[in-house]
Amino acid sequence: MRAPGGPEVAAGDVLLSVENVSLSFGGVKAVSDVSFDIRKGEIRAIIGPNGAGKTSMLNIINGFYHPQQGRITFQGKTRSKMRPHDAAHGGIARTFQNVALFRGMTALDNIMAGRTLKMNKNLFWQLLRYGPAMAEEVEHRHRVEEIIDFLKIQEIRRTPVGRLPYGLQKRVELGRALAMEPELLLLDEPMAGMNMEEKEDMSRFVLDVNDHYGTTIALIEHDMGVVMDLSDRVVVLDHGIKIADGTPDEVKKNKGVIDAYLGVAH
Amino acid sequence: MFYREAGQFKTSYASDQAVFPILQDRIGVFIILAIAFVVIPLTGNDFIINAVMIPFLVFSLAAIGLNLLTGYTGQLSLGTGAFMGVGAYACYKLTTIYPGVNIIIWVIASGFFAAAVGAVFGLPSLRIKGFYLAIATLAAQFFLEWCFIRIPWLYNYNVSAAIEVPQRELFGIIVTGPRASAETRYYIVLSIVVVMTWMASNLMHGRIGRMWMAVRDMDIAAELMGIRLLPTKLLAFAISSFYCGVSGALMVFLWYGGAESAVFNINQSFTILFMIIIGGLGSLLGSFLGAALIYILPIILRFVPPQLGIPLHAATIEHITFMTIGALIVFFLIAEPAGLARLWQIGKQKLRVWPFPY
Amino acid sequence: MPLNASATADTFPKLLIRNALLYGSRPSMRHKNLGVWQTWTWGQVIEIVRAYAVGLHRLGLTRGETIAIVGANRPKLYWSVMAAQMLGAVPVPVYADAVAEELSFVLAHAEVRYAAVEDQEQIDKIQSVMERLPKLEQMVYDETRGLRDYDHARLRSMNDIIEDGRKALADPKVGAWLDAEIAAGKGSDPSIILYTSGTTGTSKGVVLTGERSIKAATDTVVFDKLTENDVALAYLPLAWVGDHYLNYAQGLVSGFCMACPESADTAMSDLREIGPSFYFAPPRTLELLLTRVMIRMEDASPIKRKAFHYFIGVARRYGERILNGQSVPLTGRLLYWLGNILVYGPLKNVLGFSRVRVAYTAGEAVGPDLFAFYRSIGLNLKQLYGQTEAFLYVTAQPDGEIYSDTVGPACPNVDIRIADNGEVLFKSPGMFSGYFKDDAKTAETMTPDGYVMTGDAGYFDEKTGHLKIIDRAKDVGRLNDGSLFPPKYIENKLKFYPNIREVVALGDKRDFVCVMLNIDLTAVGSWAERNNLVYGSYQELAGHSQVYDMIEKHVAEANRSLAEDKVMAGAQIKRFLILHKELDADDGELTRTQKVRRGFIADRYAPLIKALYDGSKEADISTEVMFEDGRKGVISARVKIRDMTTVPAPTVMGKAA
Amino acid sequence: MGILYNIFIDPFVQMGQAPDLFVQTLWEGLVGGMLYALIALGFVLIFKASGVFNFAQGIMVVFAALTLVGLHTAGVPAFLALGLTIAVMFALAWTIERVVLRPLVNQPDIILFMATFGITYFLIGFGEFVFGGDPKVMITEALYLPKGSITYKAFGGIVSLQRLDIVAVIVASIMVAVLAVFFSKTRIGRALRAVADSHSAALSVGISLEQIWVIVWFAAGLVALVTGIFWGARSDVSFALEVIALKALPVLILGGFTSIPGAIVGGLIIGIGEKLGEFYWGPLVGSGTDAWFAYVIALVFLLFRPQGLFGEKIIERV
Repeated sequence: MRAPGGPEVAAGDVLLSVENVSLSFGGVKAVSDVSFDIRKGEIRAIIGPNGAGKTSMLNIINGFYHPQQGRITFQGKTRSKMRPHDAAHGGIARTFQNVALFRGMTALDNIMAGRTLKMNKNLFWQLLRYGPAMAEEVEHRHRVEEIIDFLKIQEIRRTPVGRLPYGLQKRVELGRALAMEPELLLLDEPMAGMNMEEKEDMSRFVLDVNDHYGTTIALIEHDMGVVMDLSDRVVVLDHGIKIADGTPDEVKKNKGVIDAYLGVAH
Repeated sequence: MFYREAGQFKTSYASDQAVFPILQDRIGVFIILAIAFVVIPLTGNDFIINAVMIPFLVFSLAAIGLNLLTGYTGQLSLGTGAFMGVGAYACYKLTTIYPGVNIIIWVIASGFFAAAVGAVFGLPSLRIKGFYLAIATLAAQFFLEWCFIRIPWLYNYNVSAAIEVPQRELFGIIVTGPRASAETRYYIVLSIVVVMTWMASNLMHGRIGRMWMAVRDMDIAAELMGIRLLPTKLLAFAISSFYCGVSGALMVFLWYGGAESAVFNINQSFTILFMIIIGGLGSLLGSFLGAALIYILPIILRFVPPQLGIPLHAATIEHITFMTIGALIVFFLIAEPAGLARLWQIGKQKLRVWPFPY
Repeated sequence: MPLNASATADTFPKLLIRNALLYGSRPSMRHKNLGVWQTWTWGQVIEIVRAYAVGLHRLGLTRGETIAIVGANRPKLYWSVMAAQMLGAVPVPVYADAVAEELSFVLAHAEVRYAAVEDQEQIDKIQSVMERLPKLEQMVYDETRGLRDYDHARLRSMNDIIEDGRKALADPKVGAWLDAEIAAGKGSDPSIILYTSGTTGTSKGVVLTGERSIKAATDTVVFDKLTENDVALAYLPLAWVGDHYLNYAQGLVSGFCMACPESADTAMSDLREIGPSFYFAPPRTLELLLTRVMIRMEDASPIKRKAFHYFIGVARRYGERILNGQSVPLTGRLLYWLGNILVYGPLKNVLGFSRVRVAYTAGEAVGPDLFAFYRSIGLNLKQLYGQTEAFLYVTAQPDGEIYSDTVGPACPNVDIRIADNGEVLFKSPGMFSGYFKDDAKTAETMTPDGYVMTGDAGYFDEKTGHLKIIDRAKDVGRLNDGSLFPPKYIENKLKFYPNIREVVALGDKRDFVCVMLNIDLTAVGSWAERNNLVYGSYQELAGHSQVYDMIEKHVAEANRSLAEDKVMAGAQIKRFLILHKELDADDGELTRTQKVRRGFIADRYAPLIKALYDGSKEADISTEVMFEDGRKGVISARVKIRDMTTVPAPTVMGKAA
Repeated sequence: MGILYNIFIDPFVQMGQAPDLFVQTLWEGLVGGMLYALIALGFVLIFKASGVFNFAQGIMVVFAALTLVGLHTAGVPAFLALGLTIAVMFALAWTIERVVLRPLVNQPDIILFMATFGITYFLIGFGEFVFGGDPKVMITEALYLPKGSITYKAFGGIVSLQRLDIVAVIVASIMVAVLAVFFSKTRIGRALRAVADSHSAALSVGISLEQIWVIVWFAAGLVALVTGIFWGARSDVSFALEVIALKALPVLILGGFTSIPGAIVGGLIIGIGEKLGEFYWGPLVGSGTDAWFAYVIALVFLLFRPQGLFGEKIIERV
């Protein structure tokens, strides 16, 4: 399960921290001077109204956006910016707000693709698809099947993901992220656009992932009920600024949060 | 209808991950190979072998090459003709410099030259995609074509500015040059195409194939999963060009017997591209089907109307071919963007669930 | 000859040893798990089961004790059964979908100290009723998922138990001890307790012994020529006698391979993949399948659809006769051959029936059309009759003697007697040894001379010599003239018509038989559309005279078929009416399992029943109904009544045979 | 050292020594560039309004010219032929919208791009099928286009300008101006701009998407016709022009896909650059460099500024 090279981080210790991070696009501030941390083993929620900079925050964490200021410390290593490849190698996996599956591939191949970093047999063996390459393929298929079993998507194994209903696509995407055996799993609105039953299923899976694999999870979610039930700690952003950070109960009572977020619409 | 899958179950991942997991498919492939290796050489006349089968196989190989890049990795290239040319000229230079070495080795080796050139021209793919990249590959096309004309060293300073394939023997059998028999050349081309198709299929069913398709389908997600985009795309360019290069070498050495630079012009690039659009992007089978349709269509146009008593000018046939291919491209993009391969798949699926419609 | 060997093996563990010797490298069990069919040979199974048994013993399980088995069809649960039996303990399988209530009843009644369960879901269920199960000490589970944070003081994983046993077996003394334990097992010891599902009263624990079970299974294995080359899909509930008999007992006796599906959802595609050679499905499953076939065919292109129906027609004409080995004209054979290539073969392939050699259905009456359909496309579908107390088999149809309305002659070595009240009694090699902890009930069910009372009424058909089951014995009544009145038999006859949805037959202690029925709104509705019949509601359609005409034809046909049978001729329908509303569980007219509640209906529709018997041509009725939104309302209607002419019982009996 | 001198010093020395030749080359490049710019303009028109990268634009140039010449050869008076050709270009726009674009609406850009390959091939086949494949001569006289050249004595030598080229430059400039006005001042023009931003915005202006597509393709057809006339007058009218027409693609990369000024500037840079390059540097590598010069320039551009000179930087989102 452990990413190669990363120092051992014990449960409860800080796994990742962002300090004074700012990001802007052509003068528009997406994130300003935000600091918070994620502890190993917890489920951490990032909430906030639309345009609060939540997705930008995830993008900074896994290196898709490079902040102009601030530092990111992951597994004890401090960087001014993450690079996608380092993030992936270090064990950060994610899912996307608008499902970003490989639409032309089957559910199985999508999840297998999640194993790419763990596979290393060279071109020669790949061309022959024999010996070590096949052994590697089989070994990883086994791991992937465990995930398929875990997420209960046996029936759709061979279905091209483009043909799946939305809820199942989200599940396959979670599977693809799990296939990376992440230390830190970023979930960008895992329950967006789902009905009540699907949300319950997904919540169950999120908790199970946390429980079964011990994966640290950071998630963005709109549904306050879900957030309060699932997460151990919540950080609240508004217009790119952190306005609260604490347990769900603390956050719920925070006046700034009530004004900025809970008071509006929800 | 012919598929009887009840009772065909898999007890290991190795058999479940097989390229042809269904028994009937394996039988089908075996029959096709038997026809290609036994029936056609025994029954086919010189015309069938020389003017139909060899070109078909050569084009199929080039189409596979382009399909690896465009269909599987999503990088549109208009430089296929030039990459084929690199293979052809490389093979020519190699065999004239080292005439003693087995020509088959040089055909394969020429692929490496094409791969290297392809990788260089694939560099812009780091920053650009879609039609921007297509235009960048045009640079490869025109620059390389210019090289074929302006660097006389490449064609050994022949006055004709063309390459003439010398005679080469393999185990005492003449395999290239005007005296090589059609059957011999056919067997060589067929064997190379079969082996390289098998390898391409292996590649597509494994880690590299999944990486390529991931880049094609959603490059951002692929990148965030730790797939490095540049090496992945460059590998696709290199391997694709390798296939195109070998195909170009085969084209000149085992089909044409000689060629000038115009063979590898922009139209050749388009022809191959059309083969994979009509055959099916992202399908090896489609590469063959597309090559068959695009190459054989003009042959049919040339031979069928006179049979029906409609005499057509050679020029007119060419014009009609152009129109038909253009119309077919539009038709397939509208009706079945995944091409003939998808039609085949639909047909196969129908047979598998027969008598049910789905 | 392997079957001789089973004569000496009088317990399942001994059979397992025999199989490991005879078929050591042949597959014993497959399980679609993690995407592929994991396979274990008999040799591997016995190694695992031995280790498991030792492990269980080290946990404290000993001879004579009971152990609950809770979950879906999975190899580890079957091995739990085997391992328990090896120790002389008695497995008590429980339905996986049993609610906590039923579960606690069975577990408490069976006094289990141990439970082998599938997963977290079952553990949760058991733990929710833990206070009612003071005896339960330990649970062993198959699937680890979600159990990380559970208190593991009373939970062990099966893998750990097996591993533990394996380590212990490294000591040869332990192996010898286990061999002695197996040898000590007697055929007359209880081998399993199967709880009846409890449709009639509370569930009872049917105790079966190894020797009898094996004898019965040996008989049917010979009867259907099952061998170690056969394959069966184990998808029926583990706790049902059907699964325990057809798959477990027959599998151990014949050495065939049991394949467990990946999940209940994928059973259909797993069936297709594994392509079993022995297959069982209840009529409801077969009907569902046929409906699905027909619906899917409706979406096919017109040419294909026409060809399909044409060839199904050909099959209906010739298929059964070909299957039964009767003479068929050459054109018929050719057409059937063509149809087999174009339709039947592919159809069976898609359904997963291609390799089925023997298929059974049982449990309830099967419609003749339904039955004929499967047989006509070449599926050797047969009927059997049995019950838990008999260890399933009482009768079964032999190849070549298949009728949709009989359940076949008595199985080998089974003795059947019809009691004076029409109840079927039997004595069989596999019959149970008694109800667990309930000698009174056992005595109630047995005749003094050792026959088991089935509770079903039936008679032997004169033409075929096969048993016909007509109804539950307690439901069978008599008309005033003394003729037999089996309400369900009559109702089923009518319900086989797709146009008729529900039927209530009346006649007990009356002069003649009347029926009240519901038309099937979908079937009759589409018929009405085709015939340009305008209707606004069920009530309107039900009252339409053309609909009455159509139903009258069905009733007349049913009467003709009743008249063919001397025993039933008196129960022909004299009058019928179509109810103005659909019988509905929400209104209390049906049970939640869609069974008619006679008493309630008799009260509710008393005016109609009165009219049926006083000769009125129509009657008024108003009933209270519950609408979907929960409001209550009243529907009133004037319902027409039709008279029927009855057919005299035929004098020449042999004609139809 | 000799090589470096030949590359970095000698060409400039030559320029200084013979400024008349330099100016002459510059002018040739300017005219060529103007024509590249016109083809690119056709691309931009269509791309702006429909997001379709019309690979067939170059072929439309040839097709328009071929139709004009073909009709005239068949005996139609020149200006009637011109009118008919305009009608043909309209019919073409309408047909393409009907047969190709409408069924492919909402498909990925790359699919539409490839569909224009199909159009390209069809038009080549169709044009040659109807008018024959042999090269033809543009009917310059019948259209009253001037002939001959004006020669100036300047820069210590002689600079000679073709009258036709002067007219071409003037007409091209007028056309660009008209299009610019059309886009910024007219209702349809604004609608066309709106459609580039969002399709629903265009609908709110009251013009259907289909109409807009027909209009832009027709406009691109007109641009193609004008280009075809002048280019045809400079060389033959045949599908060999196709390769030249492809040069508009690098022009677009320089100028950006959506910018009219970009197309003009890009065209001029490419036109002048390839002429100067061929004249002063070409001999070093064996001449014929104008075959690839434009593409290599574009390639370099793609690596460092993929959005072109006037394009906007794209921020990727997930």
